[in-house]
Amino acid sequence: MMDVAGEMYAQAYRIRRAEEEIARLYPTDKIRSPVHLSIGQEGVAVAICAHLRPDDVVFSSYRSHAAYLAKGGDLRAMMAELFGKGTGCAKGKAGSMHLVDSAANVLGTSAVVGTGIGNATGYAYAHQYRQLPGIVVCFFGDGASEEGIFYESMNFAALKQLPILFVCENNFYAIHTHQSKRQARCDIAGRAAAIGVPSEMVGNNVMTLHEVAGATIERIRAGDGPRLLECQCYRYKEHVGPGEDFHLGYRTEDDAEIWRKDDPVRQLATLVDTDLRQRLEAVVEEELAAAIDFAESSPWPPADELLRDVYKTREG
Amino acid sequence: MMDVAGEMYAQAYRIRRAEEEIARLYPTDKIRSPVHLSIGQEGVAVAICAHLRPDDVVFSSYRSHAAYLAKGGDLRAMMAELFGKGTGCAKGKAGSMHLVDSAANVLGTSAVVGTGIGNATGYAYAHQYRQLPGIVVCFFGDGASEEGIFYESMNFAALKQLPILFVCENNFYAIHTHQSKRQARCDIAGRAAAIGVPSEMVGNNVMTLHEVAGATIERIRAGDGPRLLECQCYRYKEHVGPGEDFHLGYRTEDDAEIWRKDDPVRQLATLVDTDLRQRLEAVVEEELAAAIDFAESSPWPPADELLRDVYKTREG
Amino acid sequence: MREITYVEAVREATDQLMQSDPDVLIYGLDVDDPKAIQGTTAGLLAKYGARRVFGTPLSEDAMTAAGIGMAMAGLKPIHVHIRMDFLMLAMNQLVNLGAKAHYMYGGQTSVPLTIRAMIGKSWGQGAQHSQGLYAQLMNVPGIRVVAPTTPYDAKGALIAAVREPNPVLYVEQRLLHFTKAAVPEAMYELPLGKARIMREGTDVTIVGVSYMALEAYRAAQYLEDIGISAEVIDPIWLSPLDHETILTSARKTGRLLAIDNGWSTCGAAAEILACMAEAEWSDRLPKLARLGFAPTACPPSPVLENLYYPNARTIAAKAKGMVTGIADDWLPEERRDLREMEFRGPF
Amino acid sequence: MREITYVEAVREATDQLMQSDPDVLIYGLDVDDPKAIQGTTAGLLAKYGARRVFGTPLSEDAMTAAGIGMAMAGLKPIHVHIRMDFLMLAMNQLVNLGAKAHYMYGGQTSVPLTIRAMIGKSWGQGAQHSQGLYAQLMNVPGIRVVAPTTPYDAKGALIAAVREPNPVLYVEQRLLHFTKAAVPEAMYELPLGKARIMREGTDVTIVGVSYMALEAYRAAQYLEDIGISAEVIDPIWLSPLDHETILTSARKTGRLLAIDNGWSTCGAAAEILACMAEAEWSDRLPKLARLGFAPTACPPSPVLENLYYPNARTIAAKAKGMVTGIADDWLPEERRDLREMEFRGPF
Ligand SMILES: Cc1ncc(C[n+]2csc(CCOP(=O)(O)OP(=O)(O)O)c2C)c(N)n1
Ligand SMILES: Cc1ncc(C[n+]2csc(CCOP(=O)(O)OP(=O)(O)O)c2C)c(N)n1
Ligand SMILES: [Mg+2]
Ligand SMILES: [Mg+2]
Repeated sequence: MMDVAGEMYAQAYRIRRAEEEIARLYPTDKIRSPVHLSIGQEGVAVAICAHLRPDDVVFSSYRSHAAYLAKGGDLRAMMAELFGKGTGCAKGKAGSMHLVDSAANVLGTSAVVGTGIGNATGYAYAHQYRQLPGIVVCFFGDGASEEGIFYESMNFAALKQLPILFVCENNFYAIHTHQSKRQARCDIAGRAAAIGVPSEMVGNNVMTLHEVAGATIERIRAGDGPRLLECQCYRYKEHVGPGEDFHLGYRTEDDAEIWRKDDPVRQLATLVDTDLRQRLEAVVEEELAAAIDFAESSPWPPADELLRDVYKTREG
Repeated sequence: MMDVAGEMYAQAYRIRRAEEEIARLYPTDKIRSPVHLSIGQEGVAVAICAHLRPDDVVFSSYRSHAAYLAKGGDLRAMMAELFGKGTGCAKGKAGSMHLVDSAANVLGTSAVVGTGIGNATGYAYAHQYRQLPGIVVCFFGDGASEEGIFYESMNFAALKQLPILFVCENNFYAIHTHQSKRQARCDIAGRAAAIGVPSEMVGNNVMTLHEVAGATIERIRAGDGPRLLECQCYRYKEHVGPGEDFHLGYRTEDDAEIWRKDDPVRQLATLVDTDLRQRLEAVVEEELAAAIDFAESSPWPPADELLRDVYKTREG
Repeated sequence: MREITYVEAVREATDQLMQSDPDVLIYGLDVDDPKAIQGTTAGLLAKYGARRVFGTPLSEDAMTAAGIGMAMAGLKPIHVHIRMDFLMLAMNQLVNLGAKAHYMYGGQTSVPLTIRAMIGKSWGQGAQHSQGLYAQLMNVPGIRVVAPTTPYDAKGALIAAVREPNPVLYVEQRLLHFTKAAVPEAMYELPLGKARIMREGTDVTIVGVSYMALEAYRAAQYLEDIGISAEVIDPIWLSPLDHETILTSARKTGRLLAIDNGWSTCGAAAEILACMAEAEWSDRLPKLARLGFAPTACPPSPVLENLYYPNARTIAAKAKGMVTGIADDWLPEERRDLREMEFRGPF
Repeated sequence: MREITYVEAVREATDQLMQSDPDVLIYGLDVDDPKAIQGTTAGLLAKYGARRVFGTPLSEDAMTAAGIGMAMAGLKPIHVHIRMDFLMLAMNQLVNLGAKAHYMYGGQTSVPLTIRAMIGKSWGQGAQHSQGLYAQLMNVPGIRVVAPTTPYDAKGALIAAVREPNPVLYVEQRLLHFTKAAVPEAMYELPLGKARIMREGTDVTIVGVSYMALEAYRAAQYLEDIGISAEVIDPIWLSPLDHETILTSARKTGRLLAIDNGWSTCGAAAEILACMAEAEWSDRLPKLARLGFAPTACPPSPVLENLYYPNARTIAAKAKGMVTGIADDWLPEERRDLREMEFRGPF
C-alpha cells in the first residue's frame, strides 16, 4: 500500500499539472471563464483533504480547483465545465468559479468573497441536526476573513459547537493588496479564537500541516466543536488568469523565490521514491490528457438549457 | 463651581426623570412612537458624555434618549418629536428612534441594530481627514456587537487609527435573550482587542467609569487611535415600552434587585449634598414640565411636510 | 368552520409542517423568546426542542447564509425576520446564493428555504420599521415571493412555501396578524402562482398586494355606495405573478388599479401595469393606474403617517376617477364599519 | 475635440473633482492597486495621497456605512465597487440609512455619497459577476440612480453625481469602458433627470438602459436597412426618470420598446412601461414592450451566454414585430460594422 506522502504527492502533482494545463490552454480561448489558479498553494487542500472521507463535505471559493480535485471532484467534468460544455460538472452554468460535484460532496464554490463561510456553517448545522458522522470543511482566503460573515459565522459555529473546520488559506494578498494594508492585526487565528473558535496558525510545510490537520479533525469528529486553521501559503500566478504578475510591482520575484524554494509539490516529491513518483506522474498525465480530450470533444449545452434549472421542479 | 459628581447627578437625574415622564404619559397615547427606555443604564451615557466637548460627535441607537440628553440634545425638541409635533427635533419624521440634534452634535440614531457603528467610523474618518480636534463616540448594545458591521468597523477604525470611542452598553440582553445564548465567548472587549482596538470592560460604578473614560478619551484625543469600552449595566424596564416585563420570565425581579441596589442615579445622589441636590432637581423638574408643555401645545407638522426633505435641494 | 387569527394560522401551519416533516425547522432572532414573534412561534420550542426552534445572534447575513447551507443539505428551514427592513442585511445571500444555487450548480443542489418577513405599519414605527421591499426580490429570478392576506391563505401559503423546493420570501403585514377568519384544521396548500378574486365587479379591477388587498376590498364597498362595481383581486403570489387572472379581469372591466404595499416605482404595481401594457388589447383602450406608499421614508408623526399610505377611501377616490373620467377631490365619508384596524403594538 | 475612452472620462472627472474640491475623496476595494479599477483611478493615489485615495478591507457593509458617515460629516466620497453584484452587501446601509438620513433626521443631515458600481458581461463571468441590480435602488426614494452610456455622459454624470447633495448610484457597464468619443476637457455636468434622444425616428421608440442604449442604437441601424425608422432614447438617469421625453417620443411613434440592462421584472423597463401605461393617451392604442436579461442567473458557457442577453439583432426583431404587427422569426444578418465589442478581461 502507498504511504501518505505518496498519496499526497499524487494528488498535489495532479492539481499542479491540471492548472498548468489550464494556463497553457488559456491563450487558445477555449476556456472562456476567468480562472483563479492555486499554483503554489496546493499543499493546503492536499494536506487537509487527505483526512477527509467521502461523507465529509467541502465548501470553497472561486479559487477552488485544488479543493475540488483534492476532495475527489471529477477532473473530466471540471475541464468540460471550464470549456463551457454540456458535459461540465454544472452543464456550462458554473464556469471555473462555481465548481460543484455533489457526488464527491464538493459544494458551494462561490465568487462573492466570504459567502461560503456562512453556507458551510449552515451545512454543518444540518449535519449536527441529523447526527451525521461527516464533518464540513470550508476553504477561504485571508481577504474573506475581513467580511462580516466570517465573524458572524465563527460566533454561530462556536455557539452551536458545530462539526466544521474553517481553513483560511492565507496567501497574504487579496488581489494585489497585502494583508497588512487590510487588517489592523494580522492574526486571523487570533481573531477566530477571540470569537470562540479554537484556532492555530500553520506554515508552509505540507507534512506539518497534514499532522496538525489530522489532530484537529479528530477533535472535530469527536464532537469537540469547530476549529480554524490559518494556513500560510503563496500564490505564484496572477490573481486571475494564467500569467505572472511581478511586473505590477505589488510584490517581487524575490518574495516569490523564498516560497518557490519551499514549493509544496516539491516538498512531497522528495518524500517519494523516484520509481513510484514516475508511475504516479504517468497516471496523472494520462488522466489529464483524457480529461482535456473529453472537454474538447464534448458538445455545447443545448439552447434550452438556458432556462432549465432556474427553479427546481417539485417532485410528486 | 459645581463638582463633577454634581454635574453628573444633575444630568442623570434629568435623564431618569424625563424617561419616567415618558413612561407616565405613554398610556395617554400622546406619544405614538415605540420608546426604548434607558432607565437603569443612564450611568453610561452620563459618565462618558461628561468628558465630551461640543465639537465631539455622538452616534447612538434607538435606545438613545440618554445619550441624546447627556450630549446636550434639546429636551423640548425631543419631547415634541415623541409627540409627533412639527417642533420636534426632526419635525415629526424621527419619532423616538431617530433622535437628532446636529447643533449639539448628536447624529445618527438608528433603529436597525449596528448600523451606527459604521456611520460613526466614517464620521471619525472625516474628522481625521480634516484634522479636526473633535472625537466621535458611538453607543451601541451588546446585541449590536454580534453584527458583521461591528467586526468590519473595528478593523477599519484600528487600521486607520481613527479618533473614535466605541461604547458598548452591555445590559446582557438583546430584547429577551441573554448574551450567553447569543455569544460563544461573552467577552466583547476581548473580541475588539483581537481585531485591533484596545478595549476595557467596566462595571456598573459610575465614578469608576467616569475615570476610565477620562483616561481613555485622553488617549484618543492624543491621536492614539480607537478604543472600546464595554460598560456593564442593566435595563429596568421592558425592551420597548413603558412597563416592566418580569412576568415574561426571561429574567427575575431578583436579578434586577441586585442592580437596583446599585442604581446609577442613586450612586451619584449620594455624592452630592442634599441642598445642592434639591436645587438641581428643582431645575430639572421645571425644565421637564416646560418641555412637556411645549410638546403638548406645539402644532402638528403641516401636510406638505410629507414630501419635504426626501432629497436635499442643491444650493447655488 | 372555526375562526382563527392570522397569527394562529401561521403558528398552526408551522406546527403541522414540523410535525409531519422532521426536516422542517424554524429559526431567527427571537423565535424562541417569550413573545414568540407575535405568537406565531408560540409553543413550538416546548414541543420540538431547541434543535428545531432556535433564536440566533444578531447576524442576519450569516444566519441567512446558514439557512441556505441547511437547505442545501436537505433541511427545510424557516427563517424569521420580525421586520422586512432587516432583510436588507440578507440580500447578498438571497440574491447571490439562494436564488442562484440551483442554476449555477447545474441542478446539483437546491435551496428549499422559506424567509418570513414582516412589514410594520402605524404607531410611529417610522422610516426603518415600515418598508415593503418585496419587489427587490421579485426582480431576481430563482426566488419565489408570496404575500398572503387572509388567515386562510396565510396557512395555505406557508405550507406551500415550505414544501416548495426553491427559496420563498413569505411576506406578512403586521396589521393582518390580528385578522380572524375560517381556516380548516387539516393541512392544505395554496396552488403556486394563483391569484384570488376576492370580489367580482364590472367597472374597474383593483389589485391589492398583501394588506392593500383588504383596503381594496373596503374601497370596493365605498364604490358600491356610489354605484360603481369593482372587482378586487389579491395576487397572493408576486413571483410567479398570475398575469392571466389579472388580465382577464382587466379585459372585462377595461380599467385596472394596482395598489402596492410598498413604493410603486419598480414595485409590484409597476410590474402589474407593465404586464398589462404588454398584453394584447383589442380596440378598447384600458385605463391603468397604481398607488403605493408616498415616495419618501415613512414619517412617524401620526398626521404625516396617515397621508403616507393609500387607504380604502383614497383608493376608492382614484378608482372613481378612472371610471367617471373626472378627477375631482371626492373622498367618501368614512364608514365606521370600514375603518382600518388600530395598531398600538406590540412591536 | 479630442476623443477619450469611457475609462479616461471617469478618471478625468474624478481628477478634476478632487482638484477642485478638497472634500472629494475616492475609496473602495482596490482603487489604489496597480490595475486601478480598469484605469479609472490611475494616477490619483500619486497625485492626492492615501488620505484621499484608499483601498479598503473586504468589508462592503461597513465601508458603505463609513461612506455615509463621511458624507454626513460633509465630505463627498466616491465609493467604488468593481462589481454591482457586491452591492448586495451594501443594501442595508444604502436603503435603511443612506436613502433616509436626510428625511428621517428632519433635514438636519445629508448624504452626498456617490457609489460607482460596475456591471460585468461576457467571458463566462457567470451568475455572480454579471448582474444589473439598479432597479432595486430605483424602488427606494431618497437615492438617485444614473447610468451613463457614452464617455461624454460618463464624465458629465460623475460630476453631477458627486456634486449632488444626495446619495447617487452611478452605474457602469464594463463593456462601455473601452468605448471612445469626444469629451470636453473642461468640467461640465449633465442636468439631473434629463434623458437624451440618441437618434430621431418615427415608427418606434426604443429606450435602452446603459449598455443597452448602444445595442438599441445598433438595432435602429438594422431597422433602417428594412425601412423602419426607430427613435432611440438613452434615459441616462433612472431616478429621477425622464418620463416626459420618453412619453413625448412614444406619443409620436405610437410604439415603445424598453430594453433593460438587467432583469425586467420590477426592473427599469417595467417602470418605463408602467409610466407609459399611466399616461393619458388619446385614441391611438400604443404598443408597449420590453426586453431584458433572460429570467435566470447568467450562464458562463458562451453558447448560453449569447442567448442570455438582448442584442442589436434581437431588439431589431422585436421592434419590427411591433411595427409590422407580425411576429415572425426574422433576424437581421449580422453586420460586421455593428458587431458587439469583444471582451476578454481584465476582470
Ligand atoms: C464580496 C466581494 N468583494 C469583492 C470581491 C472582489 N474580489 C475578488 S477576489 C478578491 C480577493 C480575495 O482575497 P482572498 O480572500 O485572500 O482570496 P485569494 O484570492 O487570495 O485566494 C476580491 C476583493 C468579491 N469577489 N466579492
Ligand atoms: C439588524 C436588526 N436586527 C434585529 C432587530 C430587532 N431588534 C431590535 S432591538 C434588538 C436587540 C438589540 O440588543 P442590544 O444591541 O443589546 O441593545 P439594547 O436593546 O439592549 O439596548 C433587536 C434584535 C433590529 N432592530 N435590527
Ligand atoms: Mg488571499
Ligand atoms: Mg442589550
